[in-house]
Amino acid sequence: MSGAAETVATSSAAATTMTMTMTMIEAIRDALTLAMERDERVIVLGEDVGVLGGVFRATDGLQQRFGDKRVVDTPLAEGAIIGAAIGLAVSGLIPVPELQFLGFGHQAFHQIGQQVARFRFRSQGRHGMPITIRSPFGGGVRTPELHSDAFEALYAHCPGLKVVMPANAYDAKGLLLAAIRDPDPVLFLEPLRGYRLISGEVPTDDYTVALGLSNVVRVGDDVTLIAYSAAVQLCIKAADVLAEHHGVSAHVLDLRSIVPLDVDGLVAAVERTGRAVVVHEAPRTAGFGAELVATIQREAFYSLQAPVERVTAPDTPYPLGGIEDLYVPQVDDVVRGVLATLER
Amino acid sequence: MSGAAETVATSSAAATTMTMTMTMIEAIRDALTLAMERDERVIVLGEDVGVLGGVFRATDGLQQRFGDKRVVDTPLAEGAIIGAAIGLAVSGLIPVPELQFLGFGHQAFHQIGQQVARFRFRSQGRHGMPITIRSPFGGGVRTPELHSDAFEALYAHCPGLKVVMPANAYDAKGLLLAAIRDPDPVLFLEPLRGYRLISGEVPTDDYTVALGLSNVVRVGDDVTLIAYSAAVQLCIKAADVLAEHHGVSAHVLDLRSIVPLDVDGLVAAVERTGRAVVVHEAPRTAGFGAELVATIQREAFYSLQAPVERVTAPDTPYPLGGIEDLYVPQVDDVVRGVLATLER
Amino acid sequence: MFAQFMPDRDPVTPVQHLAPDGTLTDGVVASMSDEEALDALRWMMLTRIFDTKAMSLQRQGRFGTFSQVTGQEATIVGSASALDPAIDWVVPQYRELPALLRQGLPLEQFMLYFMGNPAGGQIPEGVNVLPIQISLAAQIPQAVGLAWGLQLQQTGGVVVVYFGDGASSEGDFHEACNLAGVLKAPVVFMLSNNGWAISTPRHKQSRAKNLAARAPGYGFPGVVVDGNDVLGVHSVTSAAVARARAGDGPTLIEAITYRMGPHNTADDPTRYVSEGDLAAWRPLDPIERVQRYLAARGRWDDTIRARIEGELAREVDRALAVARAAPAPNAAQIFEHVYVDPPATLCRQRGARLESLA
Amino acid sequence: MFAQFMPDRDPVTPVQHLAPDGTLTDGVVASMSDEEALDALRWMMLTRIFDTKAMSLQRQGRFGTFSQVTGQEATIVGSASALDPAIDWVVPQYRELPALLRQGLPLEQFMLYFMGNPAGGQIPEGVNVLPIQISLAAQIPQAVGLAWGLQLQQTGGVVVVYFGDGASSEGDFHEACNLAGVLKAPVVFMLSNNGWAISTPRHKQSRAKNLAARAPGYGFPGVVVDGNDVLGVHSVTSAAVARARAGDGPTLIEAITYRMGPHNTADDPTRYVSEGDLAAWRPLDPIERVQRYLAARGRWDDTIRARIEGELAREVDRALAVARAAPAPNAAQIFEHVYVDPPATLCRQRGARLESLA
Ligand SMILES: Cc1ncc(C[n+]2csc(CCOP(=O)(O)OP(=O)(O)O)c2C)c(N)n1
Ligand SMILES: Cc1ncc(C[n+]2csc(CCOP(=O)(O)OP(=O)(O)O)c2C)c(N)n1
Ligand SMILES: [Mg+2]
Ligand SMILES: [Mg+2]
Repeated sequence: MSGAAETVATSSAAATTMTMTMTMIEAIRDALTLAMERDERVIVLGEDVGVLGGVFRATDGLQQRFGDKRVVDTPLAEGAIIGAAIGLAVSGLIPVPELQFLGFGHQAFHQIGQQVARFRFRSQGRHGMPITIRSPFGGGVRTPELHSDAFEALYAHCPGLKVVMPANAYDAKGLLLAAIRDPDPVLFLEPLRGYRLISGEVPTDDYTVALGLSNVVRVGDDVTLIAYSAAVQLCIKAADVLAEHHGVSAHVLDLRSIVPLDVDGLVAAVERTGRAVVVHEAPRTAGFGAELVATIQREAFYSLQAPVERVTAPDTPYPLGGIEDLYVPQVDDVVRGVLATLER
Repeated sequence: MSGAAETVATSSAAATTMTMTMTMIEAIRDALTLAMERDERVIVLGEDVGVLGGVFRATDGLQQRFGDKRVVDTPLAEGAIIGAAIGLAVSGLIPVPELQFLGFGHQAFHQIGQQVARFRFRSQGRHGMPITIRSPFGGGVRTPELHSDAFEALYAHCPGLKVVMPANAYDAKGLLLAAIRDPDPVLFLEPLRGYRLISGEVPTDDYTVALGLSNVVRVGDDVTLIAYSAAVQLCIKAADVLAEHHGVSAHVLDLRSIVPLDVDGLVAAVERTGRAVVVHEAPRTAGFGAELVATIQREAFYSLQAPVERVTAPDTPYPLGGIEDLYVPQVDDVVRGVLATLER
Repeated sequence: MFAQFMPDRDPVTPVQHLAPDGTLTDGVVASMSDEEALDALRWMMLTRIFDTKAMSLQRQGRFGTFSQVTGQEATIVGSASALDPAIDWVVPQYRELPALLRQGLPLEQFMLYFMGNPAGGQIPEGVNVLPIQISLAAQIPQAVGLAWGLQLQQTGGVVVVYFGDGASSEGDFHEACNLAGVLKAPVVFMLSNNGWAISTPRHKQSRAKNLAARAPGYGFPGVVVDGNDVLGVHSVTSAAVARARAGDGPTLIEAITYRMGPHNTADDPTRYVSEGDLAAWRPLDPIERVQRYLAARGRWDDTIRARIEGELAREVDRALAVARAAPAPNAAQIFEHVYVDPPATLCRQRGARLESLA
Repeated sequence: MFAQFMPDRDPVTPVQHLAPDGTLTDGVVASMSDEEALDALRWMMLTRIFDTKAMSLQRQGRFGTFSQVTGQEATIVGSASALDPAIDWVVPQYRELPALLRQGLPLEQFMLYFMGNPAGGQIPEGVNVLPIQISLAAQIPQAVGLAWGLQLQQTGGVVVVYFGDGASSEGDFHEACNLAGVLKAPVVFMLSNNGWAISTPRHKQSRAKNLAARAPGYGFPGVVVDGNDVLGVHSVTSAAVARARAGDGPTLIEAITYRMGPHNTADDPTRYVSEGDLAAWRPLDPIERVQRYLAARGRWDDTIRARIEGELAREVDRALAVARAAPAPNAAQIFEHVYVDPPATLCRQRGARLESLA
């Protein structure tokens, strides 16, 4: 990944030497292990995170290692998991609750958007919320209904929260460590389709990737593709197709987090080409792509040579697996979006 | 209101004669009364909607008139109110549940966004959801914490739902009657600050205002102001100030509903002036303004002479009453936004 | 002790009509005729055959992630068979196949759904069921609303809503039970306590010795029944349905049963279920229990078994063939049944999408 | 009957130590010394004086919407006074002023908050309370998490969480109680059953005769106490706190009391509360009851009353003066305490906002 050098530059461990090939899930597990090892206050809680090690094995082995007081299987109640995390934080601990799937975060929405996100504000600084809520999200692997939704925009609209969305294994580890150590509450969204499919070289040491810095993962001149999480891979593949079959040179930006949003990086990436396509899995209307377009059109208005295009799912519920590939944007859709933008 | 003529043209009752001056709350009560009178299947449920007639008196007198089987005080549980409405709809009734404040819709978010909105889709047409969820929202009247939030964008991002947001008494009645009679689920958001402050001439007869048609409430040439709900009044006042003190002629568009969104009306309104300012009470990031800007920049790109400006609350939680006027956009803020746009 | 309301120290003894060896409990009159018991047995066996078939298809990649009923058939069939499908409703979680079939849902619909075809979600008119619910416990307040609606319209109908021990920890369970109590809604809360919520054992789910102990907190009765005893389940459900139909309100039934397979096809239970626990439950198999009972009454033998197994296997094959013959799903289905009256923006998205795929 | 768990036909008799006429129940040893009872009385009277004052200020537009404690003082003070503010925590709903004060929250903070000044939300370091909670029942799982954290860190602390009969219908109540039961968290669930949730009477809130009957469904005890009896409330809360501190887990206490005023300053209770109900509760006033008790013990008379009322009125005036002297809130406060490390976009918004107002 061409942005690796830049990535390391923004990270806390300048001279990391040992690396290992890790899948995203391994990188996440590694980050959790390090975070728990380095800070006794870190505690993991959620449905099936203990004995089973999580339905995706993100927390596999943690309970054996850190005990069942620090890695806790809770009853099946998302509101209570997040509500309890708030209280744990007040008591001085650093909770890392897991929502088994983001689709079930709705049951805890009142505790996340109104409580976690506002607690510091409501107590005027007394009760900080160093909580990191981890959750897999997104489609592509034919999960049952409600398991595949991409709801990041809903949380991005909750002031007080940060929303971090890594696209690769290196960032998954470094951003998760940064999130857990961040004094503010973070919703850390993991692309479930990438858990095992996406892998890369990851330092075995402890390092963080700063929240709020985007990453240029491909340098190009004709059009800028903007994405986060699994959609970044889609854009990279689309860039390959564009280069190979259409003679188009695409610049690809991985936002890494949508709150904080790296406006400067975004604007620079768009200004470089004058054309932009934003890609996400979520439905179009009021998706986070709208915020990106609105920001771009304001901050890079005079360099835009064509309207910014959005490549997204349509405004319909996530369908059953048999047609999800017709619903969630594919490489072809990104290519088509780019070509349309170049024609305007 | 200059759009009144156009409004009537889009409504179902062409030859309405009798009118009365009504506040928004009176218009809403009138619509509920008519809907219940005309269709026995309509049933109202919620916290304190019966004996008390609602904390804002929106349902005052309905229980006396239609009995406690059709106007029902429920236990205090928003998830159950909406969940039960789904079942009532399946049984063949037309539920009109009330959320006492939109801030407490979060407790029912899973039932609204994932269940009400998707039920028809999930049952592939078998179980329609002719539910209209009414709820007051928004600030300006120093309500306690969490009572004043404007969460429309969250619901606009839930495919399957319609989100209707009247700005005046006439529309409140006509849109509510249309919503209740619409076979799809509607979230009907009422600006609580307008309940008694906004009033106008309202036909006493039954009429509907079609969902999805915006309304030009002020014709102008220099800049287009786009808003919905209480912010429309703000824009009208700003237009007055702009005309009087700055020699600026502002065109004001009331969207009336954000889902369906009247893209044609929006584009026409923006193309007329080439400059646009979007106004809402909700925080900026991922607010519905972003969707409006994204739509405008795509559909009216070549007629835009300046970036579209957003006048919104900042990305912070709704504060206590003592500083809410510094938080929620005021007339001055809209005027400033317009002047900045004209300078670019 | 200082408290008027004390928790139980031990679980209560579940209602049981049929002992594991297939004998009737002393003094109990069978709640089903032999014909009815045979009918129930058929639904149970059909489900078991389907489970095995679907699991093997899933392993070949020809069927999606799904949850078997294996071991819990008596809970589902015993309760569902207390209903009149013409006026009563079943509101499922996701592990209640035979209840849906008995209400009239074609097996091929269920298959199509789990093959990932949206058309599988279609519920034929007149089949009184709600869609399978993936969002745990969300169906419970919906069932209460449905029962309330039936009550208001005086249809005489009753709703049975299913959910697991795990789902009973969700807030929706509480809100729904409480509302149903207030309304005296004609609903039966059927809690399938199968010992697990994925990997979370029942004792980590709640400290209550019995989950049915929650009913008095909503002002209605709670019953604990042996969930592997189809006659016992049928009996308590019939009583609860009668109560509901008579206008006396809801009942919470906790059926004690055991999940004999993985949580679903994506799960590996060897990580957390002990072979010992499975061994203890194997002799309690709900299907064999009815077979023993019917055998003792001269209504079951190897010939009958062979005939019925053959019939049921053919039924599963037939449904599978129908499901396979269904047209492949297509992009247009993404846009169907979302709205009756779709927003113009969505119509445009539909046009663009179909065009781009053409 | 077919069910092992049957609902109560009638409410249980609440624990009562002090009869309305101020006499101790036979055989009961007072749970507070006279000094402690006097101290409790002071908190109760302070609240009553504050309520009257704040209501009149609100009517003049000088105070925001708020909810009086009037009539419920014994429930709040009796329970809070079972705590050690140095290690124990109070998690309030919004109607528990004296509990917050006893924990150490300055009265002027509370006033500032209800005057709409964000600075009023500030909780001084060392004062063990969470912010007032407007989102009903949301505080209950938070309290459980807090108790869990105290337990994990072996602080010996206990959490008392307050909520109303209305809030007890929310899913959060259920999820929190169930989690607390599983964890044996050191938490006391204090349900102030004041007969109303705004206009919704208790009997429409739930069909359960007692809400404390829910506790066994979570595996812990439930107690019903006369909420207008400060000694009784103190006694059961002390027992529950001791249980929690000893590691024996949670208790649900239902205090039966009555809201003697409007729901809040925006409410008109004459639309739904009958004068007869109020008349029945007036002789049960919790403050007069302690005064009668202490008078009989020679610790209360008109001279003492006059002195204490004077002191308390001065305290309220003092706090009011401090609150009024606080700097007027300003736009910068919109951006403070949102993040420790705010996003750059927010910093820009702050800059633009402050500039535009300059
Ligand atoms: C609201 C919600 N949270 C989490 C999940 C993920 N999940 C699916 S099944 C399951 C366990 C359910 O256990 P139970 O209710 O006992 O039913 P069983 O599978 O045992 O029949 C979990 C946690 C979900 N589907 N919905
Ligand atoms: C989640 C939620 N739903 C609704 C409301 C609106 N509301 C405020 S107070 C109240 C009644 C609360 O009753 P109860 O819990 O009994 O407390 P009480 O006011 O009687 O002390 C309602 C419905 C709210 N604040 N939060
Ligand atoms: Mg289970
Ligand atoms: Mg109350």
